[in-house]
Amino acid sequence: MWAAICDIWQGGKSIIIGHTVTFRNFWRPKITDRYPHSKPEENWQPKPGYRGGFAQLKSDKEDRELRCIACNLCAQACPVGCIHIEGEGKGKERHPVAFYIDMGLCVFCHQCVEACPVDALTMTEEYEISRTSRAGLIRDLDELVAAGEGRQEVSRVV
Amino acid sequence: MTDSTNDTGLIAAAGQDNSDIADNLREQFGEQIHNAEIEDDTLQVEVAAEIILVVCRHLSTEIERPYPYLSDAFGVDCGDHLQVVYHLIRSETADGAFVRVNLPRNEATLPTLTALYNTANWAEREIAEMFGVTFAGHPDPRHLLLPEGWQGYPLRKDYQRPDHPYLASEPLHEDPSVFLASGPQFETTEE
Amino acid sequence: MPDEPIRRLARKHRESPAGQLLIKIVDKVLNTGRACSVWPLGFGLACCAIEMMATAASRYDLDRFGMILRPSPRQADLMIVAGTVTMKMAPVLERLYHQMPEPKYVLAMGSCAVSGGRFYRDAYSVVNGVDRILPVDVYIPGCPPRPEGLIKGLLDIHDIIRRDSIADAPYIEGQRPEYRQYPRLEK
Amino acid sequence: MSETTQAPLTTEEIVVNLGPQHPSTHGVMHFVVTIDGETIRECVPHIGYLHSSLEKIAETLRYEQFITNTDRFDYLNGLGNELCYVQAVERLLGIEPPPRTVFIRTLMAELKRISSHLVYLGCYGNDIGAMTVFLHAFREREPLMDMFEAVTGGRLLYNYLRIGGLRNDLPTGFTDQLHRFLDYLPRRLEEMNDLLTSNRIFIARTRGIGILTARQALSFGVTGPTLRGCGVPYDLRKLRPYAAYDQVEFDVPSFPEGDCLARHLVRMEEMNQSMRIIRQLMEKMPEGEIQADVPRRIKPEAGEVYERVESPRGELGCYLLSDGGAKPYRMHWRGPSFYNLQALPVMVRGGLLADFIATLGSLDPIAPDIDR
Amino acid sequence: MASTLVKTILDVIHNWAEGLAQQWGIPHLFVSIAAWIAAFVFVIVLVLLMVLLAVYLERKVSGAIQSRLGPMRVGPIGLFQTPMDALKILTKEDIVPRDADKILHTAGPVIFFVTAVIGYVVIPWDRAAIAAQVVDLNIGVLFVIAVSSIGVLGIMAGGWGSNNKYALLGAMRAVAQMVSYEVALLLAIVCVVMQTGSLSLAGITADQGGSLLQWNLLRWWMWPALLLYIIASIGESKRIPFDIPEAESELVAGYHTEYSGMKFGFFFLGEYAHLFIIAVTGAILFLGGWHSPLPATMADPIPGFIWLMGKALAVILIMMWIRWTLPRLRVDQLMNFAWKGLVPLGFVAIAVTGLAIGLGLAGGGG
Repeated sequence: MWAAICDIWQGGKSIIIGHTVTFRNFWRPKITDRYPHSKPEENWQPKPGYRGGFAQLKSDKEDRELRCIACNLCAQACPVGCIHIEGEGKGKERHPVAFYIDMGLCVFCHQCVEACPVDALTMTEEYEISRTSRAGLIRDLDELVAAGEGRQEVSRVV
Repeated sequence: MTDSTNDTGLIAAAGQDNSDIADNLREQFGEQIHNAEIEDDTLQVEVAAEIILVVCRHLSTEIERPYPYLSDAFGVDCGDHLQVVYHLIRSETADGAFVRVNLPRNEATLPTLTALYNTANWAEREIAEMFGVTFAGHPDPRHLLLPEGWQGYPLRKDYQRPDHPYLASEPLHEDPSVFLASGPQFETTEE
Repeated sequence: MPDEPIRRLARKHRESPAGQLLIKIVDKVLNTGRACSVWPLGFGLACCAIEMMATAASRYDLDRFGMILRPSPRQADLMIVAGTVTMKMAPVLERLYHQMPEPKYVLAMGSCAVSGGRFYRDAYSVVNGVDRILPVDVYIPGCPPRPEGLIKGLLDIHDIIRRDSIADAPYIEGQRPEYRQYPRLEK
Repeated sequence: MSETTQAPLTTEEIVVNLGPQHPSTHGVMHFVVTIDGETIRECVPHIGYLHSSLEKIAETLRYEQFITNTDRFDYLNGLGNELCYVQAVERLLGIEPPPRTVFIRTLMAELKRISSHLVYLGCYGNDIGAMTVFLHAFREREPLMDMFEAVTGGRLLYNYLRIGGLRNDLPTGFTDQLHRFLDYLPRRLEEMNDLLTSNRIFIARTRGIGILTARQALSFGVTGPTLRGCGVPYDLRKLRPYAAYDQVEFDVPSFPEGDCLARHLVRMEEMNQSMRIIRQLMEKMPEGEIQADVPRRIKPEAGEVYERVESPRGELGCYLLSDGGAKPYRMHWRGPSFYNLQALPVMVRGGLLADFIATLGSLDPIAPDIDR
Repeated sequence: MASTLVKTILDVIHNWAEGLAQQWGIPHLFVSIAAWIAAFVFVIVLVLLMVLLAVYLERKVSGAIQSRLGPMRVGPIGLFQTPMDALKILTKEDIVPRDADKILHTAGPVIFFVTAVIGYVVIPWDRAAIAAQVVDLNIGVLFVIAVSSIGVLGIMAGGWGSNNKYALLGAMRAVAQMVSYEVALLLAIVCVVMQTGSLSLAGITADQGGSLLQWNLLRWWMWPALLLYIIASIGESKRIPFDIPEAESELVAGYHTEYSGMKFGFFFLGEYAHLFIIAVTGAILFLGGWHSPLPATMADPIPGFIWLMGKALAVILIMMWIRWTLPRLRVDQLMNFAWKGLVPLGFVAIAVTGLAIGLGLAGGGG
């Protein structure tokens, strides 16, 4: 009998303690990031080094040419084979004529960026990469170059 | 409550060594033990398929410091033959013993260890469907991971993936000349 | 469909100016209602399921958009295929899709659902893209996508819904135009 | 409704399929449960709905390329899986990683353990019916996610460890962030205990439910918190220390009851122990290089290695067989959930349908870890 | 004032209809029936609005407890979220599974929703003098409980008719649970009836008039009954910790697993209508009905039905607080708790009330 009363007392106490916890939380400030709404606040900007979309960087010299030398190392490093390169020219003249990254296949592992010998390919903090068609996920050279405008550095954690 | 048991286990492990187990095994089973040695306090035994049940029972119950539990079992396709590896452990010290059996590719049959270890049930079903090893006397010899009616043994080296519409690598782009994801650039990597 | 009489009427009068105005108004009301309360069927399969749960949790809060994850396909409007679809899972996925009431939408979340991703080339048991089984409306690449990326994809779904019109009748006469018919998995 | 009812009517057992798509199956598993009223007579698990042939894929990728895939086995323990795989490759190659690398790896693995247990806590709350716990656990997990993102550039899957090193060093400001988190988490865990663990209803739902004896657990190959909940202090971090675990002090919590509550308490206590380990690691963290000398082409000599680490779910094993090439000849992964789940039919037999969910949740299975 | 406004509108309609009837020679009976129907429709609309508000509040309160925002996008702070949900649900495809029992499958949600709403006809929204009650039954409180307990037939019909095992299990659980918790609920009501001496809801309200101290809430001998009522009403409305009929992690969505579109909407709205009527009844039984808590000497600018709804919302808020705090009980624990915990507590409550009446503290039947 006494045990039963103790049990009821303990049970009731634990339930009331639980209610105080939820009551406290009721008045705490909300932690929700209001993603598409408070966009200027940049609350949800990923940290530097975030592995998002891709970009091709241009040389920081006067001529502003692409750094990429179409050496295919990134395509070889890729564990899923989502990079396709067609290059032209020999030696120092070599440059890509076609460069496709299939974002739908990519696993965002950063191995291609690390493989690049001339720091031409980088990942960006872009994360709004959804499309309504499968073909729309394939990035070509123009899009990659456009994404790289104004960037000099390869993505890396600082 | 926890540290004391731990300590006793560790002291016991330090105080004894396993070198006699290999010798005993060789003595007891003779020719049918192909190989028995100790590498970094881990016992490595290679036995004939016929005596696998006897050896495992011996190792898990009859020796002085037994390996009573089966931790893991998996298959390996060694090219000309298949190998099934059993990983036995002691729960006090987490010492392991590997027991290996070599099997011919075409008629791979092993007695099941489910009578000895509960662990063997799923592990053997997985090996059976992945390598085509038949476990004689297994209580539940259905497919485990693959759908019913699957053809072929996927983890064998000569396995060809089926020609199925869900798997076909069709060109991803509208214009197939632009992008072929299953390109050959990958195979040429090492050369 | 409960709105079938309205649809028939709308298709009949889609030429007249008064009819057009009416269709516009009805579309606006209906599409707002539908877009504002998209209830997803959380089809969490692998890693992406955790990010989907994180998106539904406090920091990103799908409920802001009126989305509640429903456990039963009968009450869902949107199927979020979050993760790897295997050959063994494919018939289940197809069945669940057919259990959902019209109008319904499919969102492929993560590389595995978009294209097979990690398992595109060498895997023998993974469906290379859920669009081989279902008509996918929005693809979200990423492995897994950030919760913000998922929310962006969901907002794309809202846009698709808002472009629907009752005069188009896209889901009455057979399937949607972009539906690609793939052979069913043989038993 | 209860099993003691002796009805003169003829009753019929019904077969209920839980899964593959079911709100509580922790990924995709399928259980064919035969119930009599609400009492479970038999439970047959069907797995393989996430069998993604990763072991086959490993044979087609170079050693360094496969690191990113190890995350996908048990996605809640990405860094722990990488640690296991990378240690296996390093043992094949005979490489010793620099001490700072070892410390950072251990630190990240322990952070991942906390994160994994938080997901467990949330999902278990959801299984038991306490939705708020689910959201609170995910709320506490978000600062962790931010830290992982700052260090590795990804929220859930990382590809952070490299053979003989790391992708990058810890970023600036990480230490402050970590200390803030370590100050804040114990209070919130205390709150979570108030809300869930000490709740009378929760205890009624979990005490004496899904009992597994130590002998049964061992014979089924059960490891991790599930085994420690049966009173066996089996923890590879203590028994066979790897990485930097031999340089820190910690306890291995274990409870002898073997029921759902014991497993829950083990996980709650493990989070505290992980925080203790992390504090010590931060104190002793050496300076220096993070990358050992590694040949450019990773081609281990022919040989094999079986590496074991303690994941949040149990003993994780990675078997690598090399034939001297740049790709593994054979890779086998011992997923702890695979063997833990095998014990489920024994644990749930004779219980109620609701107990099934509670028991399954307390095993904390992860589907890709089972199916690989 | 809103209540007088309501009365004026109803009166105007009534007079106009009567005039018309006299002109056309329609019997007076039809006019009265028409007036009842008009009043009923008015109440239904009001109730539906309150139900939508309750759904919205549920999402906001759960959001606040879980450190998130809840609906934000539709209307100011998401106020129009639930009407949008209703709109969408009503235009969704209505699927009847092939092997389902078509009649029962349709009957289930209809019975459930109608019984949830019918109970509202006996609720005294405001003082009887201004006719804000559709009918004043002298067994009103019994009527409310009796009618809302018919709702379980709808659940059973739906669960059985769906031809789905989850739905069947959920329906079986729901029946067992509702039957058990109704007993406890009635025992709590018996205490109030003993105190008041009237089964009419208007009578129970009248008994608590005068001042705040007359409320049953502040009569200590009613406290066991109050505790019993709170617990049993949560059980009756199938909410956490007693939500086993639709336990998400066990039975997917319980008895409405196979329902889509409008029928699911009926179940969904019916559930909240049930919740709301139990809250309103609770407010009448223990919180003084439409009476204002302000002293009688003060002028009261707020009409009675607002007070009643406010009190009902307060009860609902407490039930939400409980819902988002506790885990779920198991089915056998739930039944044990009902029969071994609540029913004895009910007898204690009756004994305490009887003792108080015997001592002359309570009204003892006026």
